[in-house]
Amino acid sequence: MNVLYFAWLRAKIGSASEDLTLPEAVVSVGDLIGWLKERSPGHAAAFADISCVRAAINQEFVDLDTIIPPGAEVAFFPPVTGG
Amino acid sequence: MNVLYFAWLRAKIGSASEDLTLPEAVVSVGDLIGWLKERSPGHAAAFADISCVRAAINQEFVDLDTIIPPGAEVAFFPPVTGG
Amino acid sequence: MAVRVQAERFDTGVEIEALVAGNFAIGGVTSFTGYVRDFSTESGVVAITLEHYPGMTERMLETIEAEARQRWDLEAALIIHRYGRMTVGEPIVLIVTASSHRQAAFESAEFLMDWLKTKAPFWKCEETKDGSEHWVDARESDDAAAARWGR
Amino acid sequence: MAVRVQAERFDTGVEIEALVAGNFAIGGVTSFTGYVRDFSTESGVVAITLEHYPGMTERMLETIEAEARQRWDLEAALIIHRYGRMTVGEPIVLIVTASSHRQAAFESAEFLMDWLKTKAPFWKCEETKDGSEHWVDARESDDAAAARWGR
Repeated sequence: MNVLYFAWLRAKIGSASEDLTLPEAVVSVGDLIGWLKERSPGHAAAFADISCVRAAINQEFVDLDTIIPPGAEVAFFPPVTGG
Repeated sequence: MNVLYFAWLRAKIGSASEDLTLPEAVVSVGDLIGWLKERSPGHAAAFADISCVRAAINQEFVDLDTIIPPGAEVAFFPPVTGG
Repeated sequence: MAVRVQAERFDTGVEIEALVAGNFAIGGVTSFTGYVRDFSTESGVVAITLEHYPGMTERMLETIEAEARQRWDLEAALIIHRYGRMTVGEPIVLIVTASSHRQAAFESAEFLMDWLKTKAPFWKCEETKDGSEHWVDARESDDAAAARWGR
Repeated sequence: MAVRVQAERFDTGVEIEALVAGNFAIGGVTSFTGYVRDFSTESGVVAITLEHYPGMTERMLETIEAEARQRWDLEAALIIHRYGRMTVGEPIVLIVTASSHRQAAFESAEFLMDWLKTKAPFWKCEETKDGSEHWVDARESDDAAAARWGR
């Protein structure tokens, strides 16, 4: 599954995307965040304040409870700041 | 004194401006209209419906009661229709 | 002050470029260009002629431009209004307003257009396919738009 | 549909011209161009970099452009939004809306800009004179502007 990071989440994690195989226990976006936080100190820093993190699945905004469908593109980013 | 006509007032009167010497009894814009109406059938037609006529003195909108100052430029035109 | 009353066509892009050039305080520019649209199927109108009151027009446009600058924090403003005969597709009027903030640019442009449509001393004569001409009456919807600004 | 997300600069005048050309139903065209303004005296910012979500940005812009066309009777509409690094004076974003009536052109342009400022997936990073960079936080005043449209 492809996970994308934008703006300061990308900067903190040090990567714009990761191709990941999720464990079965990871079902929702919130689960995914909990699992990603364990991957590195950078991930932990990026997701430290969840109120500043927004998510999209297959390019649609979603909230933390949303179930991740198989083969989804999941993206994490800060609140948008416009042009 | 210079009197200017615009749009259909000009068309009805057949002239864009007239250099006129007013009789002493003509004091206000309303007086002037009454006097102009006597000048020709075109003038009479132009001023037939006074509710469709607007006036300016020295390029400022005025109403019928306004006293005409000496040497003024008086203009008559329909309500403006913009660009 | 940037107010022009002219018979010649203008180019919106060139005018915006010239107004903005070198002013780095500008964050947003709003333009409005009004065109002669094709009324011919509805009414047979193929051209319009705008008559104006030379001198009074420029004075009034300068006054309203100054008022817009007073109401909004503008970096630059431009009003161009044409007179004379214009055919379908030709530009008639241009408003450009520039500000550090977009809201000021939008609102002032709309304010100036509403004013131009209702208060500027222009009279419109329409010319139909068969060559006849008639003077257009003032429109109430434009007065209502202008009334929003308390004028 | 006319939506472009690009790194390259654009020319407001050229874009307006291309959008309007040949459509004689257009009575009014509103444009809004947003520029990088010079914040350097206040904050030392000399350039910004806009990051976006390729694919999602285009989809969202197409959706909002379609919504504008539904809300207002538009003859044409264009959204161009740049990404990447831009310095003071460069254009960032362009909205052009064309309608037979000026009110529709103005309102839809303002609607689209308010939306772009608050909902489009762009993230702004500011670069100061000393070479340091920081990501900009979302602004509440822009949210308030967008809320006017009930979104």
